[in-house]
Amino acid sequence: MNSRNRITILLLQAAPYLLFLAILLVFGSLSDRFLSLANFTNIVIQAAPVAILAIGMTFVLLTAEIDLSVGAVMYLTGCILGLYLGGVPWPIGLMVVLVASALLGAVNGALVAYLGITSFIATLGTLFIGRGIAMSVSNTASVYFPEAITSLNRATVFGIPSAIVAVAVVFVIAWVLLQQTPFGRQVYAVGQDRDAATKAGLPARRIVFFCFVISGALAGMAGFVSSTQIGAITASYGLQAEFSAIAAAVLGGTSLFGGRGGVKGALFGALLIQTAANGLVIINANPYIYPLVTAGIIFIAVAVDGLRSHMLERLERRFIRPWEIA
Amino acid sequence: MLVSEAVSRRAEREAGRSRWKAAARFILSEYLVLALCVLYTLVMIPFVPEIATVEVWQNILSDMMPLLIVCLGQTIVLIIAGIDLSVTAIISLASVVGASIMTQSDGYLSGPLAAPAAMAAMLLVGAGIGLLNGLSITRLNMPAFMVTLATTNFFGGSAIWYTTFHSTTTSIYDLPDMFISIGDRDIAGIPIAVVIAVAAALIVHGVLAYTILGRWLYAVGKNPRTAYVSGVPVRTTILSAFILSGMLAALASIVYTARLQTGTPILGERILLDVIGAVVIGGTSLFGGKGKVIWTVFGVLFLVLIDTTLKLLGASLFVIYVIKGSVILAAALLDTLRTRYLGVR
Amino acid sequence: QSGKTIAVLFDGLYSEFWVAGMQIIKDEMKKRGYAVLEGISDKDDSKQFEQVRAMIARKVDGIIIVQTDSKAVIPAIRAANRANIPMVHFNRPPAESDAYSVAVVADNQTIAREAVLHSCRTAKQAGGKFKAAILIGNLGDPNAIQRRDGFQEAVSQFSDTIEVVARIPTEWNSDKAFAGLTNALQANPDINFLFTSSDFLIPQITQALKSANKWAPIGDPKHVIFTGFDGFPTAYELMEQKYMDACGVQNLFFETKLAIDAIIQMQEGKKPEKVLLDPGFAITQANMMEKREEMWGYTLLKQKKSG
Amino acid sequence: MKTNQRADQPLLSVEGITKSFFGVRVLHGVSFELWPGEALGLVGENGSGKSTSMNILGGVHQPDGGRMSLAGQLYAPQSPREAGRAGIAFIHQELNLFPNLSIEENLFITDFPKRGGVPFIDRGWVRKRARELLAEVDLDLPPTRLVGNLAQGERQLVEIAKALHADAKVLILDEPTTSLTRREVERLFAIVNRLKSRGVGIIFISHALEDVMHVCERVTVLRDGAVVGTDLRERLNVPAIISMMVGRSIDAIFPERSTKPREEVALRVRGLTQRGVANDVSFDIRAGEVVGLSGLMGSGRSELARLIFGLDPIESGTIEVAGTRLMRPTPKASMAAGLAFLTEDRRNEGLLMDASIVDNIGLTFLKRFRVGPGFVGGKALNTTAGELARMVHLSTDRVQDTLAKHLSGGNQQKVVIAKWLLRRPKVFILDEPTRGIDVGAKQEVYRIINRLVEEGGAVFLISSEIEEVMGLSDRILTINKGEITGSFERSGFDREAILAAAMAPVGPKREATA
Ligand SMILES: Nc1ncnc2c1ncn2[C@@H]1O[C@H](COP(=O)(O)OP(=O)(O)OP(=O)(O)O)[C@@H](O)[C@H]1O
Ligand SMILES: Nc1ncnc2c1ncn2[C@@H]1O[C@H](COP(=O)(O)OP(=O)(O)OP(=O)(O)O)[C@@H](O)[C@H]1O
Ligand SMILES: [Mg+2]
Ligand SMILES: [Mg+2]
Repeated sequence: MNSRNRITILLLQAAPYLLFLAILLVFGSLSDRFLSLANFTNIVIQAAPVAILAIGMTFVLLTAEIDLSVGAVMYLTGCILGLYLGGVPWPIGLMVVLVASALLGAVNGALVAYLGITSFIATLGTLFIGRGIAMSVSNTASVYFPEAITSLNRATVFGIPSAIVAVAVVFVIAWVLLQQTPFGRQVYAVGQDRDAATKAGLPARRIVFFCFVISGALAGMAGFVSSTQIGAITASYGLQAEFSAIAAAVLGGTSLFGGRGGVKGALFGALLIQTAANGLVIINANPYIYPLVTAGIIFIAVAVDGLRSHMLERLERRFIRPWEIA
Repeated sequence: MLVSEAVSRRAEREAGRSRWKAAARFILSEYLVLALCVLYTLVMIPFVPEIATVEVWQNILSDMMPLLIVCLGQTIVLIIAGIDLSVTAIISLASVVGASIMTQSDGYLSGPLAAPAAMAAMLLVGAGIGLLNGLSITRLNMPAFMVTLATTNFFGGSAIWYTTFHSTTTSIYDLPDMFISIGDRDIAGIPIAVVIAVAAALIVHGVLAYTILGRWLYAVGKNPRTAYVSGVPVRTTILSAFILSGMLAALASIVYTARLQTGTPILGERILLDVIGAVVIGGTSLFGGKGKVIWTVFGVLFLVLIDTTLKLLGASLFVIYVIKGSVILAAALLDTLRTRYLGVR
Repeated sequence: QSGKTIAVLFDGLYSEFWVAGMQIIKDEMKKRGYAVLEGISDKDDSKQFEQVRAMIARKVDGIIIVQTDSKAVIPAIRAANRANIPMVHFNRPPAESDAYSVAVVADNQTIAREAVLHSCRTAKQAGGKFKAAILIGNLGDPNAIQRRDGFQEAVSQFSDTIEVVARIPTEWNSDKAFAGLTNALQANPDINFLFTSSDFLIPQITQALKSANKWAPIGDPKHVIFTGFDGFPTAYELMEQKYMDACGVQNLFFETKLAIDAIIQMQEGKKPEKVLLDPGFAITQANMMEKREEMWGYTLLKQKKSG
Repeated sequence: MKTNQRADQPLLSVEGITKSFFGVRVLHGVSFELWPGEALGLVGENGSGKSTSMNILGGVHQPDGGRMSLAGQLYAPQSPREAGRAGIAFIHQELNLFPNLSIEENLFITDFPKRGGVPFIDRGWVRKRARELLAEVDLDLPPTRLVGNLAQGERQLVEIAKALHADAKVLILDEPTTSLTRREVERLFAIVNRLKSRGVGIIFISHALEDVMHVCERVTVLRDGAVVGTDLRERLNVPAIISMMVGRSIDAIFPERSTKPREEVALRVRGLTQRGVANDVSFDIRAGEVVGLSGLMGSGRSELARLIFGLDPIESGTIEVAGTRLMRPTPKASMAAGLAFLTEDRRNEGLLMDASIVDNIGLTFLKRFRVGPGFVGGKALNTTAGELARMVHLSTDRVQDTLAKHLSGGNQQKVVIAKWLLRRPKVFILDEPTRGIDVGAKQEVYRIINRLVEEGGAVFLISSEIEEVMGLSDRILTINKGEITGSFERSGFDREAILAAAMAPVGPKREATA
């Protein structure tokens, strides 16, 4: 591999980050408030719920399944938290939310992995049922969270805002789980080829099941973090959250067909989308162009990724005559 | 060869022994969703007796039509293992573009040509966005999900913005009668919308079942590598699928717009999950290579039927959500049980 | 009257306003011996049209409707006319047409203008320059547009005092509102004048202002002059605690009464005016005590407190 | 090896296993025994039920009837996982690796070693053990390489390494040598012998009967889903096995051709170069000629074929088919000019596994059945596909409703051949055309090749079986590292010379030695 090639590969690998940088520079040149530490902190805090959601979704996508019910899980567990756990200390509230959402994820997992229902349909069904139950317990009215929970938004750990701590913890655990444990590697195997994985002796069903449990639990976590931020939820809470989560995950390079991607990408995708939205507000852009600009940025990011992986594939192919490439 | 003869003879014998079973299988495989529709209707009669009236079935039929047209396009795209999230934006943008051309208050065109020209423009919008989707996927190596997510946000946003230049409110009204008649007139007793949808369904069925393009679509969906090595123009095939999907969405937009007599930029914003849901419930696979028009027809019927009964029930939103979710799950469960125990499909 | 049915078709239950409106209508109708059928269209005019047809097929005796689009509802009105079923629009008027229906409307633009004007005067009295932000609703929703325009009218009369530095689209989505306002406060830490197009965003506004360390009652130098709209219970609480300066109130009870009366009149063959106006009002720190009885949020709050 | 010194009970016994798919019975009571430390050869025609029997042993399918016992215990695995736990290791005919994972991850995917108590993978140990296993199968690759970047043969070696790690009681090898060249095959035999001496029982499935005779103490012959006989190697010979398999004897394996190559050139390749893949490759194939390409694993044979067919881009050089130059080769353009290409990767590039036989066959030439604008004449297609299926002796005639994935491996290969025959190619590039097919079928393929050539077609034959190349070709080219290193006329065919040419140094090494 000669040095020119190596530089090309490095550049290509860094392409998404370069694009990110370009976006920062454009917004930065339009508003001097944009490029500040405080604003970046803001971006990460705001991206936190979607990032957590996307990390959970990544597990499901890696097994070539999909989870449309995450928004409903957020809404339902949010209602439980706001309506029934107003008085308890927040760590207990969080535990209950996590357990409840993991159970909801387990329902999805059981429907998909053990009963063999296509995940799109299964989670579409649970989406409706989940939202329906949430509406009925809240009577479709707003659910307000007590000060104990909303004040968490302003809490910090060693000076780091709580939402960032939450994302960081979730990210590290998820990354270690996927990259450093047998379960994680088996998730990739199952996602690549379910039949082959079964033949190889992997408990494919159980693995898929647990991915849904993880997605459910992280949906609850995301809901908790966003509850601390927005203070109250209404009947539209979490609507279409599944699309934001899938978008962030896929933007970060995870394939809808399984076996490819990772949580780093999910985090990156969520941050990129949030950065664009943040930049537009900061430069006080015309509200009508918001969706146009964000969509444009997503499009460019995906296009760059597509071209990049195409070229990387070509450059990194093994050759029979390696000395000619060197 | 000995083996083949023996095997096929045995197969014949077994087939003969259980002809009734084969018949049951046949019905269950292709017409399960239809059977479920019948079953569901029967179950619902005590709760909403109106379901047994002609008027309600006319409503069901007319409600099905535009949704069916969009779903036809989605079926094609799912067959090639793609997905088209942009259909909703196409419906919205085509609606306001068409309306802005033909509206009698300050439209671009007037006179008898306004409506046909507007409809052509609407189809063009669909084809154009489909082309953009297709090119991005084939030339830029982008995943269909992301491409169409980006285009749906972009063109959905554009539709809202576009409207502000043509109307002081949020929609465009005063469409010519010729256009509106698509929504409320009949040809020989059959509503025009039904004629359009049935024609579209027949054409798409024809393409999928009897043409070279149809076979290419399935082949690309099953395995694009093999298709490419076998000389199939994979890129053109993918491109065609997205253009067709775009144009069918635009055609649906014509029907929706005519029915509401208004071009609105949020038309169709909410139907995405219904569209994909109906197609997948019908039996088309999200992983490509599998799908049929008739399945989609049944899937759409199933969803519209549920929706209609729930509307007639007039129950509160959460009851409706829970029932709808449960019915979808129950149908899916039946589907897998029969796959498991009868070994069909 | 018994044995009669009425359909209540809303386009969504996205805020307390609609939830309360739906509840008040249902309670009132039941009190008068009607059975109530519900339908929520989820901002899909096409679906709502289908709902209207389904209700016609069920032969209801009247339809109270909240459409999303003023023009797209006209075919539904025509269908109701053909079936001879009275139709009343609740809170959102349809566009002009030959079809007959009655609309109960609040004067959004005026109410918003009046409320914001009060806040503008407060600002002017306080002296100095003010940086304003507005949380705009869904750009496809006429009420959101009217409220924005009312705000615009008011502040433009005070252009020497007030400069609008942030227009935040929320799409009626609380996450977006929270993020948008936080970002705006980031870009313009000196924002000290705020209008929200709906009170349902109050929790997010509270959160964002607290984070920016700008949540302070009237009189505190950090106070942000805050104008609400709708007249939610939470809005009343904030008025009482002196965090909110003014709020545009739609008179929900009055609107409900107008709507139901209109339906009954139409059933009796009368033809009420096509538009019945709820003038609404702006509740301000100045007139709070005398006006609060008309504020639905206050009434609900009182009910909740009493049990 | 003390194979005659038997233990007192068989390691594995299989009694009267039956199995049907969709109402069609494919196994009619298969019975055999496997003793510790022996290798049992399992042979039979394509579709005779070898893989199905093994899939039942390996827990992939459950039998409809019959019983199995493993080391005296009743054995009825419900899943491959259970089978694996019971001590059965299985190398499937269709390789079962995950291209998105590295070699080492593939090796340990079912039982990653964990680091003392904590649930994390002990990467250091994994790396070390992976190196050992790869060394054992003589595969010199870094364990971190993605399996997706490996050649077929290399993948097969990874599978073998994986099975070695499993430390099983019974090792099932379902056609493990199809992508291996002689050297690796010898290596595999050494491994098998070592395992036997450790008391492992081995079931060895192959269509290379000489190999079976070489490593197996006993041979079981399957026909039509039933065992027709089991006997000791000493009492058998290859022709006897063949006649048991097919019910008749097969004589000359390479049928004679009645025609000689013609004058006109069917395929002319000049100066074909692609950096890193091929260097200045030039040769001609005349109409009516078979040219074989011989080389070691990874020598670039398949790569060369792909370049010619337009599957990979070329930097310079020209390709002419029957006198017309291919300007920008793509599969479509090449096919239009008269080329056909049977790829070695049947599963991913050769077949639509989820499509029917007809759909697979028709795919290459749908235009031929065009009726009206863009429509396909389904009837004509079905008829023609049926004829082709018979021509290649496919085991089933239900071509419309049998999916490719439900065919046995060899029959799948026949479908791929049939789909290219549909185009009546002028030049047919065959990459490992007889991989995984039985002797009878092989002879059938040879006949097909001959017929094609006799009708004026040209064949470019790539095969790892040197006998096959020598038996069929008019001329043999050797290749190493993407360069042609030798050319032999039929009269001068010599095994040793060809092998030597295939190993001739090229590239910088050659310059260094020169
Ligand atoms: N999953 C399946 N569904 C339906 N039929 C199957 C399935 N698996 C195998 N068969 C059928 O069972 C028969 C036996 O196939 P099997 O794969 O066992 O043959 P084989 O002896 O391994 O042949 P080969 O030498 O070609 O690999 C074939 O006729 C095949 O079509
Ligand atoms: N130095 C190498 N040694 C072994 N394999 C290599 C080497 N370089 C590349 N390869 C791999 O081998 C393949 C190229 O070998 P190719 O398949 O063309 O050779 P072949 O002689 O046809 O081998 P096979 O026996 O696998 O068909 C490529 O897929 C490549 O990944
Ligand atoms: Mg086999
Ligand atoms: Mg090869």
